[in-house]
Amino acid sequence: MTEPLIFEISRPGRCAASLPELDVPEARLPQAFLRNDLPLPEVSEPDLVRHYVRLSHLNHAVDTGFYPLGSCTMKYNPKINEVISRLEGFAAVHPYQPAHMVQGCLYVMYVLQGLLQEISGFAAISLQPAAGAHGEFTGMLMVRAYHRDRGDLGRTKVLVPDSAHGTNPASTAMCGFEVVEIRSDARGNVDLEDLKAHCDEHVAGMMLTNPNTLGLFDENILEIAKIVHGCGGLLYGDGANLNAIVGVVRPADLGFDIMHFNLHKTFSTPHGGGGPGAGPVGVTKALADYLPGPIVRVEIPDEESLDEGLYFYPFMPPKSIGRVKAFYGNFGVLVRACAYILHLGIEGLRQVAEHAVLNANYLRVRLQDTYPLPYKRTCMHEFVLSGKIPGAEGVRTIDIAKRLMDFGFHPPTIYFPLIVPEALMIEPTETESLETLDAFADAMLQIAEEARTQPELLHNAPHTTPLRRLDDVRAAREPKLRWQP
Amino acid sequence: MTEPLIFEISRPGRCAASLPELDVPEARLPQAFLRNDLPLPEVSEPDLVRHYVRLSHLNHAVDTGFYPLGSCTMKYNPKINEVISRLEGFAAVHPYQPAHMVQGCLYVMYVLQGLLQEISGFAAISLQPAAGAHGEFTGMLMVRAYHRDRGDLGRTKVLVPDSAHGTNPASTAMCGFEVVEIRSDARGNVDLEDLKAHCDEHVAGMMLTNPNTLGLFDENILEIAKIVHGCGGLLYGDGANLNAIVGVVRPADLGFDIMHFNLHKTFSTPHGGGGPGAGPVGVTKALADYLPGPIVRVEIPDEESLDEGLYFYPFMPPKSIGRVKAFYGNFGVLVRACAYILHLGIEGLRQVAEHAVLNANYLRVRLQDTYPLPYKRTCMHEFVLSGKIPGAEGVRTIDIAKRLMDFGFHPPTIYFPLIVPEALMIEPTETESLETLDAFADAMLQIAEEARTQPELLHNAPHTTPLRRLDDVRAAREPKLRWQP
Amino acid sequence: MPYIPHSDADRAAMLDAIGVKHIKNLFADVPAKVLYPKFKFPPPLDEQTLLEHFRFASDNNANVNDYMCFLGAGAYRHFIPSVVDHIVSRSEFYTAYTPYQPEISQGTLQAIFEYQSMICALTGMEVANASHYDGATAVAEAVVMAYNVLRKKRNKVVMSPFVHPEYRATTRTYVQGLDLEIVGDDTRQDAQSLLSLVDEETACFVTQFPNFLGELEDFRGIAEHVHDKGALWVVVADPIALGLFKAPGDYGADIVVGEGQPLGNPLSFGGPYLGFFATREQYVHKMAGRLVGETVDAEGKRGFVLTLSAREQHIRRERATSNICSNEALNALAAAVYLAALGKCGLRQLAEICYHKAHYLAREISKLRHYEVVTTKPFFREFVVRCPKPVAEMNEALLERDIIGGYDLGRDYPEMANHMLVCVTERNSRLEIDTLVRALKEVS
Amino acid sequence: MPYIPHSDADRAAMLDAIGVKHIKNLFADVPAKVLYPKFKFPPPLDEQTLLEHFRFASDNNANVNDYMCFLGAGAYRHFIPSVVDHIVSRSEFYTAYTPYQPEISQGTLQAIFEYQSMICALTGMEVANASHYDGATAVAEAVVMAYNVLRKKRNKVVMSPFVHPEYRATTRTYVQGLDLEIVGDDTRQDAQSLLSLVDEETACFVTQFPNFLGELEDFRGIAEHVHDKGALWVVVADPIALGLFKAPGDYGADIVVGEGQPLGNPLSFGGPYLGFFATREQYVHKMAGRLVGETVDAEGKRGFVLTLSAREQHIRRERATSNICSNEALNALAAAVYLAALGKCGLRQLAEICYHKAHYLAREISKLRHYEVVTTKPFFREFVVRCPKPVAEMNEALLERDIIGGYDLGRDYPEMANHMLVCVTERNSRLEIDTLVRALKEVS
Ligand SMILES: Cc1ncc(COP(=O)(O)O)c(C=O)c1O
Ligand SMILES: Cc1ncc(COP(=O)(O)O)c(C=O)c1O
Repeated sequence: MTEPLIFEISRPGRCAASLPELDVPEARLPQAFLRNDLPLPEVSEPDLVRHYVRLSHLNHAVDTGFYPLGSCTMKYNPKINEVISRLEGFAAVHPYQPAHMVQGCLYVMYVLQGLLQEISGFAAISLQPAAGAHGEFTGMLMVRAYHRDRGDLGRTKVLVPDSAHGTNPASTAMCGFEVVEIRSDARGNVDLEDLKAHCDEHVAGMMLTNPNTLGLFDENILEIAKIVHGCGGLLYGDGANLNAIVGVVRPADLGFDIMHFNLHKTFSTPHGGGGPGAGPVGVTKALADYLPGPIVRVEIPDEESLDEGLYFYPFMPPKSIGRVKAFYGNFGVLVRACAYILHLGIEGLRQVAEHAVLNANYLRVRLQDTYPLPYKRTCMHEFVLSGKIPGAEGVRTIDIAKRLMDFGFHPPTIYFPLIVPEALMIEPTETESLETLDAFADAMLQIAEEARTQPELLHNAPHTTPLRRLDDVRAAREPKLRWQP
Repeated sequence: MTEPLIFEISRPGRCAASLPELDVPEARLPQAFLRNDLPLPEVSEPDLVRHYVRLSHLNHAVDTGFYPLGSCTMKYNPKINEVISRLEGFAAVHPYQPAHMVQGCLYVMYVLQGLLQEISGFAAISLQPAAGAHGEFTGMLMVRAYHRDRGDLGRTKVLVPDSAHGTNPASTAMCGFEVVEIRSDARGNVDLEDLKAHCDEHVAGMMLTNPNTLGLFDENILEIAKIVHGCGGLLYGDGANLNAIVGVVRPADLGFDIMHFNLHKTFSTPHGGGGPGAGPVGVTKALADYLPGPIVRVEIPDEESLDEGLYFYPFMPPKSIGRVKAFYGNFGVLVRACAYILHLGIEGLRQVAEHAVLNANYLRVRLQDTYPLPYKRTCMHEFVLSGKIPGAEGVRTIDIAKRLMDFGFHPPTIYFPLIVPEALMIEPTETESLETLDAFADAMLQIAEEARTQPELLHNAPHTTPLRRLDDVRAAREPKLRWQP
Repeated sequence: MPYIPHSDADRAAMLDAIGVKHIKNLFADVPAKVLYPKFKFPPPLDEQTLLEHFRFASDNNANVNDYMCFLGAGAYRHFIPSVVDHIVSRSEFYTAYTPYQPEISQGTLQAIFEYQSMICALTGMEVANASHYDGATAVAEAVVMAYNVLRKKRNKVVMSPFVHPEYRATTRTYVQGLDLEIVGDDTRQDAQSLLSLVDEETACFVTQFPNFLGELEDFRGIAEHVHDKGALWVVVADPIALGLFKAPGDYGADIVVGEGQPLGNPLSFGGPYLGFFATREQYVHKMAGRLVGETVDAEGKRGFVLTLSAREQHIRRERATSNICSNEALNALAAAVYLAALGKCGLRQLAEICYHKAHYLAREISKLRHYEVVTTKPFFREFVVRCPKPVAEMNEALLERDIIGGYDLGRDYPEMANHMLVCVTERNSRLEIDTLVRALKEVS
Repeated sequence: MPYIPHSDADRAAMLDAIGVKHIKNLFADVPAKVLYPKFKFPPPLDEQTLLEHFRFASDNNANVNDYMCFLGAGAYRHFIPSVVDHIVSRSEFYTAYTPYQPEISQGTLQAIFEYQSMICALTGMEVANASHYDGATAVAEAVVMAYNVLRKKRNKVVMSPFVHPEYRATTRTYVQGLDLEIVGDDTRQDAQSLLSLVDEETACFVTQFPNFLGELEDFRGIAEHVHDKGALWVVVADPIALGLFKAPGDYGADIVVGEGQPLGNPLSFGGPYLGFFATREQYVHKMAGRLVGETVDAEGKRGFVLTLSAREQHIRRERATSNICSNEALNALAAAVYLAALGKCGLRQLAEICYHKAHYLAREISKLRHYEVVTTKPFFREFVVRCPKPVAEMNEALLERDIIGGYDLGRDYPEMANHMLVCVTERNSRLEIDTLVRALKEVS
């Protein structure tokens, strides 16, 4: 099952679009600027549609099967949110229309800011960042601005645990900070001694994910905050794992000064094969003035003009780090997340976290006797196993992952976090049923058995997918990055 | 690749819908009427969506591959028509709203009536019938009403060629007529001698498909009309094959008195896995008063009130046979067809017919030396081969059909028309490219070769489909027509 | 033409292969004098202009979502969960044909099998087809089926006057060519009193639940009497009501039909809708329409096929049980997704919400001067109100207040001038209901 | 909760297996004093009420389809062929993650590979990634890349003042932590005269095509000069314009970036859009973002994988070329479908239509008293008009005539008070254009 490239089904003269007639006189074209050649494909509409429909069939997706990809929160994406975001009154609005013409959009942003504040306990929110990493970058620039604003120019280091997601050090570096790695301890928490050893007047702050990428809630979180704050640093929270604690605990109450939300994880906006997402940033009061704008504010009419209603308007915080992208943010993503939150309410969100954690622990218990579990604790919304199955030494995590495809499952995240050898990071999410979890666990157990008895079945996996195992090395060694005739 | 039944994934207490809170006081329920048990499935929204998405993957469809199903006109269904029919101003309109509130719907119907009149040459159109067969039934009731109205009560017979589609005799019989079968001649036309022999004062009319189900244009059409009219009968046209001649010739000019259109064929409204369709009926002036209503008429304002614009209103013809269904007709289908016609224009429609005929003849020429072609003539939009491949006596048409699936093609219509033994009825439609036709022809030629050399490959086909060949006999012998726990 | 892929070179190569010079030569069999006539036709519209054109037309309709709507009478405004359109918009479903080739049509086939099962569950019957054009034609075909079951020997049909007027009209159209007489138009009758018309000449007795006036008629004893006379009992049922009330099968009905629109299909100005049709196993060979049955494939795996097609036109031709071919499959799919989405608890809950809201409105109206709620029997989501003025006049006044009023019963029942059939669903908030009551007060 | 499938029995069985009594026990690691705080939150909304709520909010926006709209300035109202949403609404695409597991992600991977190829074709470059958050961040990352390519040794960026003001602002934000200075804000400069600022300290020279004022600046000789100085040349390009005009690659650009929104993505109040990014093969290892490459599977069949990921954060961490992880894949898919739908001829035709319409309007406006078309260079679909009043005032007056006027250049360029940037696309019919001209006359 493979599909030719769109260029390969191209034939001269075909076109899938029907354009309007020109209804004005022609103007002279500036000859010197004209291009001669535009090697785009030429296909008819029927062939175009078939091409993409067939391609779609080659994808695994949440809507086709279980997708326990750790750290990604591949939960079900409600269809009503797709309907809402496509309402013409949202989809056909230009970002430069004056505020009085876009009160509906500004209302949605204002409401979402408020909901995220309440969920997180932060004092202010900017909805601008377009993804989690973008939020991190935004947050770390604020850390930078905060210290500089206070004349505190010597803070050049940012502490990042060894379990951190790659975006954390990368975002930190993009802000000109030096990344200092902090060890994890035997329980998977931040090693407090190592932390203390690195905390000094050069520390701008620390980036921390809690629950962390091992799926563990750092038991010393309040202590960590105290230590970081104690040396004058700020505590940044990577909110990628908020699905574990939404409605259960407020990140600001844990001592975080800044945090980004991944709306495409916790609040179920679809991942789209890699985006778009949205990574709003929340901050404490002390940092609110540094947020990137525009932020939406409301004017509440005074007694006399009450019938005019509320008036929403965009606002740039006084010491803002500036804008981090054009326009307002990924509005189409924001509106979906806002709908999701209003649909569920806080009680529903609490159930989300509770069932995400319930599902993960259930799977953990079903698998931990077969696959090594490096940190033997109650997990949060995900947990990390090792693929080093006792008695199956020749088998690697990649083989287990590929074999899972034959059972119709998307593999877990693999080889991350880096501190677990041969890591298998499993996040079932709350939208999966007990039957699905059991089927997955059964498959994992069967695969462990196969690993011991018929390892070649795993080495050669997958067997039933549209393509067999792909050659990554060749792709990197002889890069072919575009079609050429 | 099979999917459990929705009942099998049901678990007590699950529900995919979130209903509004009751915001009024409860009333007393009439106990005697209440049911105790409602054995519907109980599933969550994520599981519901996955179930149907997975089921969808088990279908062949126009959007996944070539579908040369003769007599069905499986052409590409433009996506813009789906958008248009879903506009809230069409989808959320109640049929009993007063005419002044639904001028947009009535406008669309009025325009479509006019377009179909112009395309067909008929004087009047009713858009009520919901499918082709429904149109036939409607038309034959009009034949009945017409004769009765003239006091001509002895006309009890309707002539139907032996090549006719099954709905023709069935519709005729439902109107209380006796069906008289007319032979086809050696060129695939109506046998004029046989026709003349049956034409007398008992003949209410004749049902004729032209091009007929052999894909041949009856060369004697004008003569046939003369003969039928000569004995006082009416000539009914089954418009299922209009795709061959739309924009090229007007059926009314051929002598038809009545004809139905299959909007879901010629005018590309999607087949939906078996419906909905729409089967509007066109008639000559003499029959217009018998049409089922409501029909849309327009009031053109007089000079003084010109600024009020046109006013569209529903109308019941004076001698109408009555309504053939509730409300106006399959409006959602009508609006798609209207959009299709306005999109293409008459020039585009002519190209539709010409390319449908071009494609069919090209395939005919590529296949006629390998598969017996019983009627060796230029065909119209489709043609009929026989599956009796010389030198492959053990192979039947069903085997060829099943084997085609392994090549990714939907088989042609098989075993119809009845007058061709082991018929293979191939209708490529105009939306298919030369490459696709060639790939199909290549597959057919390869299959013919396999039929001679490895017939078991055909007998056991298909091999690559979600399921292997299904046991029809068992289904009919031990009918299991619903799920039971 | 975005839908025709042929380049000039393609065309030339193909004509060459065929051995003709011009495409026009392929039409040589068509009498020359009628070939290529002149058409009067508007110029073609590009996609953008086309959309704008229809957007403009659709904006010329008042859509019910912009109003408070209390209109039902056979087409109901229920909320359609977003999953329904998500599924029926999948082109593997909507661009497929009737599943004649089961190996590559299991999606449609299994979905229909599930639909049949759910309709059986809802109606309390043993077999259900998929599908009829709408509720009206389903009733008509039920009558024809009863006539056929009784070997065309019984020529009388007793049909309640409170079967939907358009269903009654459609049935009368359908039987024009048959030797059948329809009686029972006297509106002073209810189901019980009409029963006396059922005799040994009667093919079937047809009643509606809830009837066109929204009432739940008392069905006790009907089956016994009808069967005593050797006739069949046809019940026209509302599928949402069946979420709450006893199934017609429980009362002994022989055929249960109805309009499936309320199950996840948009109002769409009256169509496409779907007629559902269920009966007892013993009559399955007399049934019209498509049936999907379970079977196995060559490897013993469960699968589904169209079955018992010896009833149908493509096999039986003039002796078929019906001429139906294309039906309303996609609407049936929508109904199945809807029923699966609401499920056992959801459908019941929905029906109760409609019931309570309708009764709340009835209570409030009954407190108004100049209005009378004339419905005295139990009712579901519709009831009848006598108004102080003609209903058309009432409705124009309500419209000024953004309210789409109820159905004018005087259209069909002359003795019911000034009687409005009011419908309440889950879409009507209490605020809307209270607004209607206030408006009625003002209008009176 | 329709999205959580657990029944009470499921929960009990699972807790039992885990060995805890209550779900709350699973949160024992969380400090008790912050667990389960009280939230102030609105009550949950059912699906129907939710939709009504947002429908109401969206109706509180004036959507451009209800107006004659002449606003562009970086977000363009082009018609989106219906196939685009048909494809991106397929949940196999939109509910998938980044295609880390290629064997079950060929749909996304091949679509991205095709997207990369089309962006290369459009820009005249050799490699393209998929994708950046938007045009602004693509520019910023291009600047950072140039800085990195030149080993962080060059600290000056010369950026045209007529690069989109928000792109310039975003770039300034992005380089806050880097040792980079951005120069070139003098609006009296054009691309050619700015060139003189490019020297041996310069990392890159950034120009826009067409520039923010809609003009086609003369690019001849730029590459030579920039490369002479050892710097890179970054061009910010409009993808629709590239359907008609020479590709930046033809002029010798090193990096071509831009906003991909005009390619099949709705205005959506400014996002999600996508930044496209293309460069020369020699710089591929310095590029940010996802790259899909061709390879083969174990049986030798062609397939596609994410490749060269040693550039990315998940491998390289603090030494990565960028921190980008989630990007705008679905928007890139929309862009690919759009480009494939229009194709070679369609995109050119579209660009010409925009060009001719914009010039028609410019000609008509230039005939008006009180207005001056100040654009003198060749332009594409936007041009600058000096108005007799402040643009905000003009626009309020136009709005009364159902016209959304152009962009107020005074917002960004103080010396351009009363200057309006007017945009014309294929969505503006001649009737609309003539209406605008008449309105301008009335308003002056
Ligand atoms: C723990 C963690 N942090 C940060 C990110 C980056 O988020 P995004 O992909 O939205 O940029 C991810 C994404 O997978 C993550 O898992
Ligand atoms: C020749 C012919 N006549 C009539 C019909 C019946 O049309 P419908 O299925 O719309 O009822 C068909 C359908 O296949 C047909 O092919």
